[in-house]
Amino acid sequence: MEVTRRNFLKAMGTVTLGTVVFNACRWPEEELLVQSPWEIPEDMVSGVDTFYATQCGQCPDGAGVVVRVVEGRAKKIEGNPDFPLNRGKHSARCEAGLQALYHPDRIQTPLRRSGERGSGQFTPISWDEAHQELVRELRSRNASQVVLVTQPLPGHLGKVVHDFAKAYGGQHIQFEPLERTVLRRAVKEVFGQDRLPDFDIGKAQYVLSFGADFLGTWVSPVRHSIGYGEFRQGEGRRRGTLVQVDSHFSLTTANADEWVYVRPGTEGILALSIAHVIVSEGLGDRAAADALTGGAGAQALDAFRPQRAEQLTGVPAAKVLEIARAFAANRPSLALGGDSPASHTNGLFNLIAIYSLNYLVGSVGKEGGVIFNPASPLAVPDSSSTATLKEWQGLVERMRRGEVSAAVVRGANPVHGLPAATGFGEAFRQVPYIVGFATVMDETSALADLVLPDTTYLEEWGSVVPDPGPGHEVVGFQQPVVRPLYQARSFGDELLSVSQELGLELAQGTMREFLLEGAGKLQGLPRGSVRSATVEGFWKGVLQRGGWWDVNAKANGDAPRPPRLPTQEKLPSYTGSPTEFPFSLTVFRSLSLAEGQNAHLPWLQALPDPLTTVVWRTWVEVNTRTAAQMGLKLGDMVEVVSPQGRIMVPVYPHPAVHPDAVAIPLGQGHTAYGRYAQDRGANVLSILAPAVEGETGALAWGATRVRLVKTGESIDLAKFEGMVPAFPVSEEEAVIQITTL
Amino acid sequence: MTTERPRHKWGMVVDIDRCTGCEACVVACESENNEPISEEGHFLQRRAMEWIHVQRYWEGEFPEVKARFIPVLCQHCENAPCEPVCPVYATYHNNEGLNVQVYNRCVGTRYCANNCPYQVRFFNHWEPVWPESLRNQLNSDVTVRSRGIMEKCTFCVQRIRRAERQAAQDGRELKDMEFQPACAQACPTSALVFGDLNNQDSKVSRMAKDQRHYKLLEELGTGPNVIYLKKVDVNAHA
Amino acid sequence: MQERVELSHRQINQELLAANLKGPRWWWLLVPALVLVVMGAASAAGYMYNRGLGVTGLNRPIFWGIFIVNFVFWIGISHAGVMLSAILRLSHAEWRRPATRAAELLTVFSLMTAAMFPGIIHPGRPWRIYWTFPFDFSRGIWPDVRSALIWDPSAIFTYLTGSTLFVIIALIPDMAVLRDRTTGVKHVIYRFLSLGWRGTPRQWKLQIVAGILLSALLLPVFVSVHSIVSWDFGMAVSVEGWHATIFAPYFVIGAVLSGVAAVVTMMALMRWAFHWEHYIRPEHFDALGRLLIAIALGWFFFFSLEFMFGLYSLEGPEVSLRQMQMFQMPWGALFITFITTAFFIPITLWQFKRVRRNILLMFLISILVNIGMWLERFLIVVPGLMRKQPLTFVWGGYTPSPVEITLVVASFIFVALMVLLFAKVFPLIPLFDIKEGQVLKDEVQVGRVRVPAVMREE
Amino acid sequence: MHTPSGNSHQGTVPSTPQEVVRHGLERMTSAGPLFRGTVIVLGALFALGIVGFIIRASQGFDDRLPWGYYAAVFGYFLTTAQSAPMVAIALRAVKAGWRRPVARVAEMWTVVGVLNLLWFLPIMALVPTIEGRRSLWVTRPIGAPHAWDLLVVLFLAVCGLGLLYTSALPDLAAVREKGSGFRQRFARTLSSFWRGTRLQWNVLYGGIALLGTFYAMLLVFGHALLSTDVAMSMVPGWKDAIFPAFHALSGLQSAVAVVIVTLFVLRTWGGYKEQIHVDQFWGLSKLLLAFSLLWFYFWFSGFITFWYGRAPTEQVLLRYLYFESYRLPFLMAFFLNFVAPIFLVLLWNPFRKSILGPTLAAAFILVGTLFDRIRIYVAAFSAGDPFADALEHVPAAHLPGVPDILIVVGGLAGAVLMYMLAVRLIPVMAWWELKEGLLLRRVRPFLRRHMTVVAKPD
Ligand SMILES: Nc1nc2c(c(=O)[nH]1)N[C@H]1C(S)=C(S)[C@@H](COP(=O)(O)OP(=O)(O)OC[C@H]3O[C@@H](n4cnc5c(=O)[nH]c(N)nc54)[C@H](O)[C@@H]3O)O[C@H]1N2
Ligand SMILES: Nc1nc2c(c(=O)[nH]1)N[C@H]1C(S)=C(S)[C@@H](COP(=O)(O)OP(=O)(O)OC[C@H]3O[C@@H](n4cnc5c(=O)[nH]c(N)nc54)[C@H](O)[C@@H]3O)O[C@H]1N2
Ligand code: SF4
Ligand code: SF4
Ligand code: SF4
Ligand code: SF4
Ligand code: SF4
Repeated sequence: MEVTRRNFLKAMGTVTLGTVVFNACRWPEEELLVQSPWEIPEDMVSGVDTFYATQCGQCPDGAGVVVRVVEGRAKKIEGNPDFPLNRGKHSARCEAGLQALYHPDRIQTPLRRSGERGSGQFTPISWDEAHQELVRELRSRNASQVVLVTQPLPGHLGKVVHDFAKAYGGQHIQFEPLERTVLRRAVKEVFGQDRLPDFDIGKAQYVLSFGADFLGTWVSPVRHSIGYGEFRQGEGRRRGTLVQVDSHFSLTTANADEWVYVRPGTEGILALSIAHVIVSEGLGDRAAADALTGGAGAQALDAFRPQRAEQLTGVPAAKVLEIARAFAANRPSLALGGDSPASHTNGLFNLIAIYSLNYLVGSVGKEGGVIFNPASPLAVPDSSSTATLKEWQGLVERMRRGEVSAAVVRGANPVHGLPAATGFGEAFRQVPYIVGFATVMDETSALADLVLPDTTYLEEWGSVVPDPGPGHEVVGFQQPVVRPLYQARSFGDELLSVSQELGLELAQGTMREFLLEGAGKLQGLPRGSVRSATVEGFWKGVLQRGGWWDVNAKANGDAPRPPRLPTQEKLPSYTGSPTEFPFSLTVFRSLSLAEGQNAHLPWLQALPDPLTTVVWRTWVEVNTRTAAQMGLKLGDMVEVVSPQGRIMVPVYPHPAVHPDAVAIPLGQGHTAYGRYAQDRGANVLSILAPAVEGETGALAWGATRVRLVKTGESIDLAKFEGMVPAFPVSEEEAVIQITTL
Repeated sequence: MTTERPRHKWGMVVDIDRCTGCEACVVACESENNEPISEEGHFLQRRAMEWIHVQRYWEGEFPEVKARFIPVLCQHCENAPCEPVCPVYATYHNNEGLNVQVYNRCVGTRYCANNCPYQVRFFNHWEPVWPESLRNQLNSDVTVRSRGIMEKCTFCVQRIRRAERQAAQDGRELKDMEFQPACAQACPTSALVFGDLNNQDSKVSRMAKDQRHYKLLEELGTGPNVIYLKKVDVNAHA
Repeated sequence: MQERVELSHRQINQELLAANLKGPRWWWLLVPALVLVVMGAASAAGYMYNRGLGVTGLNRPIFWGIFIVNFVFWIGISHAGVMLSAILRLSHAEWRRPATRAAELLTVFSLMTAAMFPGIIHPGRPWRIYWTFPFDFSRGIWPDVRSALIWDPSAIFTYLTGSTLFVIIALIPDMAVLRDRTTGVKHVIYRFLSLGWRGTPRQWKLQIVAGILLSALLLPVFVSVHSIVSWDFGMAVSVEGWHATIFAPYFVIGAVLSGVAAVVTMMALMRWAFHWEHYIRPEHFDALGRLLIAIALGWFFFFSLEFMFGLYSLEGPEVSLRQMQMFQMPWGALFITFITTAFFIPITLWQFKRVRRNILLMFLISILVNIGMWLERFLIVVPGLMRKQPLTFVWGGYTPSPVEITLVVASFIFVALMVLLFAKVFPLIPLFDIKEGQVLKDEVQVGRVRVPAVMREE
Repeated sequence: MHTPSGNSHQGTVPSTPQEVVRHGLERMTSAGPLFRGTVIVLGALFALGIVGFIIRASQGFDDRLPWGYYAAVFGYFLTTAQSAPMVAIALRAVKAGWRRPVARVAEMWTVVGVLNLLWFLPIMALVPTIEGRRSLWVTRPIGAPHAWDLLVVLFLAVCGLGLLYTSALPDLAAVREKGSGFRQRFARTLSSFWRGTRLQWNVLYGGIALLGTFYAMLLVFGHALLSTDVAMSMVPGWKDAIFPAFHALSGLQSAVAVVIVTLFVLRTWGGYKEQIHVDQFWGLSKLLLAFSLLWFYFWFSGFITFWYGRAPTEQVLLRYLYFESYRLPFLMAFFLNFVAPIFLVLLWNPFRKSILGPTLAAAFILVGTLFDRIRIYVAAFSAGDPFADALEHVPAAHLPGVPDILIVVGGLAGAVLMYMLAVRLIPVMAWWELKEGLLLRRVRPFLRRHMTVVAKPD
């Protein structure tokens, strides 16, 4: 008894100690080091840093950035204070470029498909082999059956690709999920300009924005935000007024002084009604009014009398009068539009009406108004127009008919980004030979037969002619800030090298040499921000400053002639009947993930949506009351059903969504694209109707109606906000203090 | 080897009338300061880290609904409630107005976080992990914290030191706006402005005197060195 | 009426030393079982050290959870010892005699347990906790004496040292008894522990004086310990639910309530486990019951003040905190459970003498009280943090994780285990105190009744 | 065992029940010149107080400020005279043997309740309505706080008299039997039904216990209510949950002090040398020590929380109440309520065990408490706009004018006068308790000594 008892205790002790020790044996090594408890690490000197100026490549807008590099590693991306477009500022997306560079799922070597298409099985091969294969395949194919699919490419790379396609004989097609085609057409029709204009928000006194989320995701948010800061509290000016006419509560809506809720797709009618008031009350520029109405005056706009507009748009006539008068009185005033009004089948009608308003208040080509951009001083693409949905549908047809024998894809992801209803995915799989240049395997490159490791923008040479520019000539220079990782090779270099082997008439040498040549042309002008007697000096100069610009080189030519305003309204049409599909579907870009291009970056996945604070997920915004009526709580999974399909998403009861609409952000629902993007959320594009804008053939992404089907399931929706919807507890203890000053 | 430093009093002005809620500041800070990647699970566990973050407050109901944004970061309180409760001086006030966090000293009691009225202290519940390749990006000027440690906005003290060293090397005084912390540097609307509140001519001092100025939870007497400028709402019934 | 049994010293020795000298069979079954549980908890702790506090349910802003709740709870229990021993000793409460050692032991073991929570379980880096001690000049850094977390260990260790001494001093005469009744190794051990006790008048006098002195010295410490623990919360200007001036006495009296209830629990268990019906009698429960009525009423007074003055401020966050505490699930349910089990049920039942003298009922009620008092701490610590300040954007919630629950549950097992181990080596009821009571008891004839009396120089 | 030696009871105490009554009656009836002189002086002072009141009243009730000292006297009565019966209630509850000569002395002070009821009436006009300011009454029941506070003051007075009457019944019956003159008529009117049957005695015991409990609860509640409604809530931003408890505790401290001083007076000039002994002072001085320590503890708990919190409103409050405006009364109170009694007297056993020592300490405390009430109530009445959210700046102190001094002195004189007159009508010793005590005490041989044995009937 004695012995057993003692042994028993001993055994117990050993086991207890054992479990603790065993459990703790994976103790991180650093913990056992003796750390200095009094020296503050920030007081110690570490590495020496170098700063390289280059271009932001995270989105098509083009901002100048400076990258901090320590011991060959890029550490931080910051706005280039010299660069005229963004003047040292940048966006969250821009910052995350580092993670694109160091993404753990970067494609490291050329890969050849070894399993079924789409199976994800690839075998690494050498660059030599890959290169030979590419040349061989291109040489052997009928050039007219080859398509080159890229994202919008400005500057020298755009030129290379463009020239390549031309010389080779293939089709080059640029892809952007929520296209700007309608905007470009409207600018062309209203202002007669090929390039997008710059909006001088900083100097405007009154900004009337129709749907454009210009502070969040529309066109050039960083530039707009810089202007917005001035607009609000710039020194030596009166605080501006921002009125947002919108059917969706975007980041910009949230910041507006007033939100005017408008029935989706009727923004143009409202704009014309405002024009009616201005013209009929004689508040605006008489000449412009005459030109716009063909001399008929308010008569021509009779269809848009405020009372009538009220019926069509849902905006009270009194409000129309109020806005019109304020818009006319508080000059310089500025009208701009995009997103929602452009997303309907009558998009062009809407935008033409909206932008025409600027003529009435004399804001065309003036400070505080719409400022035009000159053409690029270099013969490189300066406006990244993309293919319309119609054109894509044409391409799908050709693929279906077997008329496309090879596709080279770079940086574009139409398999994820085109509405599933176009059938692009299916058709694309039938293309006999696909080459994908990619940094991280996305849905499109995953279907490729040959995958080539592309460089990120931080590892390659290039240039950007920003579109829109800041109102004068700018060429941004892009240089590698670190050596290409793994075996990555720049698309431009590879294309040039292929073209040389194919014997095409194209620039010789590398991208760097091609760029140097461009620099030579600029040096020869000689004007602008960098001047040097030698090309070398000039080259050094532009690399140091991140580009070249000439603030005096503005858009020239006569003031554009106002268009004739429509006299009859054009209403949007929807896919899906209102009875069967009671909600109109608002699709909007995610502030951080955009249309999905940034979904692979963990910082951006983790960046809370500014209004819902949801992270890492897709959600559907349902009006709080509607949700309550339907018995839906935060995180309840619903099926969002459109005539084109269904997706499962959690509900976010949202106080600012219209009770008859639901809103879903873009960006997620990837089936590939690295560990951070894959298999999370849903892709709302997969239920979008392939509706097109009537005049331009562009995707009308606002033209779908849906219904919600409860599933009974519920998830914990990751968001940054706490456990109760944030509200001020009392007026005295408000966190955000308000003044009417 | 501690050198006598000029008596700065670092502070920041946050103009919430300028701030749009774009969150450029958030990622800038994460990038500059080696904050661990906040995975989905971290959010679900309510342990996500954003030294500076944008809070959104709703007001009213549809259609009279408003959403207002306010960036919140450590207020670098002159009279910081987080400081005296730390048993090991891991968080203390330095003579330049910074609430300094000495990671190596922290034993992880989390008392300071309880006592920070602004909820801007973040605890490393887990060991932060980065995939090997993403570690390349880590800022070599900033410690990588391990689990069990409290962390928070430092006013980018590494940038202050870097600028001070540069100025010392050049044999001159620090200039106003010579450098900005990462968040202010990024902020597109210039809603954030950083500088020396002791220097009467500095931009931040001038802005702090704006009649819209207020301090967060001023009634607690924490004496923040972050000064907010009120949101302007011409339609508000005041 | 006090019912007493005439007991010879021999009988007292026999009955009270049975556990030490023979040991009941169940001891050998129970102790290993408890050891297993504690071992399990140790693994859970090991797992937690390995992974970090992520394995708990703690989050921002609920940085403190049930570890701290449990810490406060055990500190509270520890108040039983000094409360009973010292106060009753100083006030000559006769019925204290069989309860004192149990109470003191509860103090020592619950203090040890309590100290483990902030010491080695709750911190993010427990392996650095020694930095809270002023141990090294060369480090150049001293602990910050402004922090209540420095006051805490100082007070707790003082209290632990004092109460351990208290136990030891009261043990000496009993050790001598054991020394005289054992042989071999045990004899050697007991001889060592009895510190040469011979029972001379001088030794007795010294022993008594030491007891009194320690009682008097420990009283302020006892008040200070829980006051300081309360200041861990009360000083926090940032947590509205915590920043209340009343916290110190409110915590102290709450501690006394839960501590005395725990003594009831323990005495009932002792009576049943060791068949000490002669020593632990209904009259003791009766007396404890009356004491508890007074304590509970006092506690309720402070509770009401605390609660009312939370609302008194009319501050938004404070009011919404109370609203949540009372009307929002699960807090509302916890709140009702807490206030009924900690106060309304016991205070009602204790009014009845039949209840007070029913050991099973008293046992059950005492457990109810401590369920309530545990919840009380929970409802102070957690909801306060959930609703901190007007920054509603950050308001959060908290659910304890399995690891936390395991460690908290194990703390109860651990205390039980320690008491059982102690019971194997030392008598759980002070022999000398019982014998003294036997000697001093008396009766007075008043008319036709005999009234029990105690001999006392007055 | 270790209590003071000296078998003081033997011989000196009237040793038979008859003796007790005879001696008591004699003391009741014989009023010397000292007594008469004192009554006249007090009467004159009281009349002056009424003059002071009239001066104040002629200025009206619109401005609260001039009434601060008047309110302070109200608070002082509540804290001293009306709290004094607690000593009787508590000592009876714990069946302390030495209480017997003390209980009536203590509960006799309830007669001042009537004066305080009258005193309170003008104050009702001074308390602002609660809408839009902090108040204990979160939602408004009818007439709060005016109605409720008045009710409490009324009930306290009535209940106090009830308690006094109940406990005095057997003694009044004795006066009825043995006394003469108006005294006898008075006693007969009040006690004609008392026959001393078993049932009557049982009802009496129950009644005393019940009324005592009720009085105690009412008193604590009243302290909380009145101190909040009439003091704390009138100072903007003052949110101090412990303050009502501190007020009540301060009442207990002063209660003991009042009783000690009264005992001293009765013993020295009232001819109760035989009944009142060092035992009573010794017992009460222990309580005084405890309460004085608690006084500091409660004060400190509130103070440190504000001090550490460093919120501006709390800082201004501290400056107002402690450091600037009312620094002098506060320092006086701090010194007289805590420092002086503890460090000059009570810590030293020889002092504590004497008659003079506790009396001195008690006198300190009585004066200190007056200063403390002034600090609290005058500060409350001079804090400006109670509807403000917080004290923005430190208001100036309000210094007493001649009418204020008259009111304070007159009020105190009036209270003492009432007591002195009551003593003429109702025995100031509880004869029946003294007699009972004689029955339960025995002296027994123990070892080589004699010890007192006190029986405690259940
Ligand atoms: N105290 C001390 N002094 C020494 C030595 C020693 O051991 N101790 N060693 C000596 C020896 S052997 C040597 S070789 C020298 C080395 O001395 P240096 O040549 O001064 O070398 P580093 O300081 O390593 O780095 C030079 C700079 O280059 C930057 N840099 C890094 N990558 C790039 C890049 O791609 N492009 C450009 N343009 N810049 C880049 C770095 O940021 C850094 O600022 O030091 C000598 N001096
Ligand atoms: N992490 C890091 N690595 C680096 C560099 C860096 O900056 N950072 N710099 C790189 C560069 S630029 C260089 S040049 C190399 C230098 O690399 P190493 O050549 O390894 O230089 P040291 O570290 O100085 O080591 C020289 C050794 O020679 C010994 N030694 C000194 N004097 C004498 C002598 O008179 N006779 C003999 N026989 N031995 C002697 C020293 O004790 C030492 O052990 O390091 C390279 N590696
Ligand atoms: S908006 Fe686009 S180009 Fe501009 S800074 Fe952000 S990511 Fe870069
Ligand atoms: S904001 Fe919080 S963390 Fe920063 S100094 Fe103040 S109390 Fe400390
Ligand atoms: S968590 Fe760290 S910094 Fe905070 S109080 Fe504890 S030891 Fe100090
Ligand atoms: S000052 Fe620096 S550390 Fe603080 S929030 Fe801004 S970027 Fe982050
Ligand atoms: S970057 Fe500037 S504008 Fe954007 S959220 Fe931060 S503070 Fe606001």
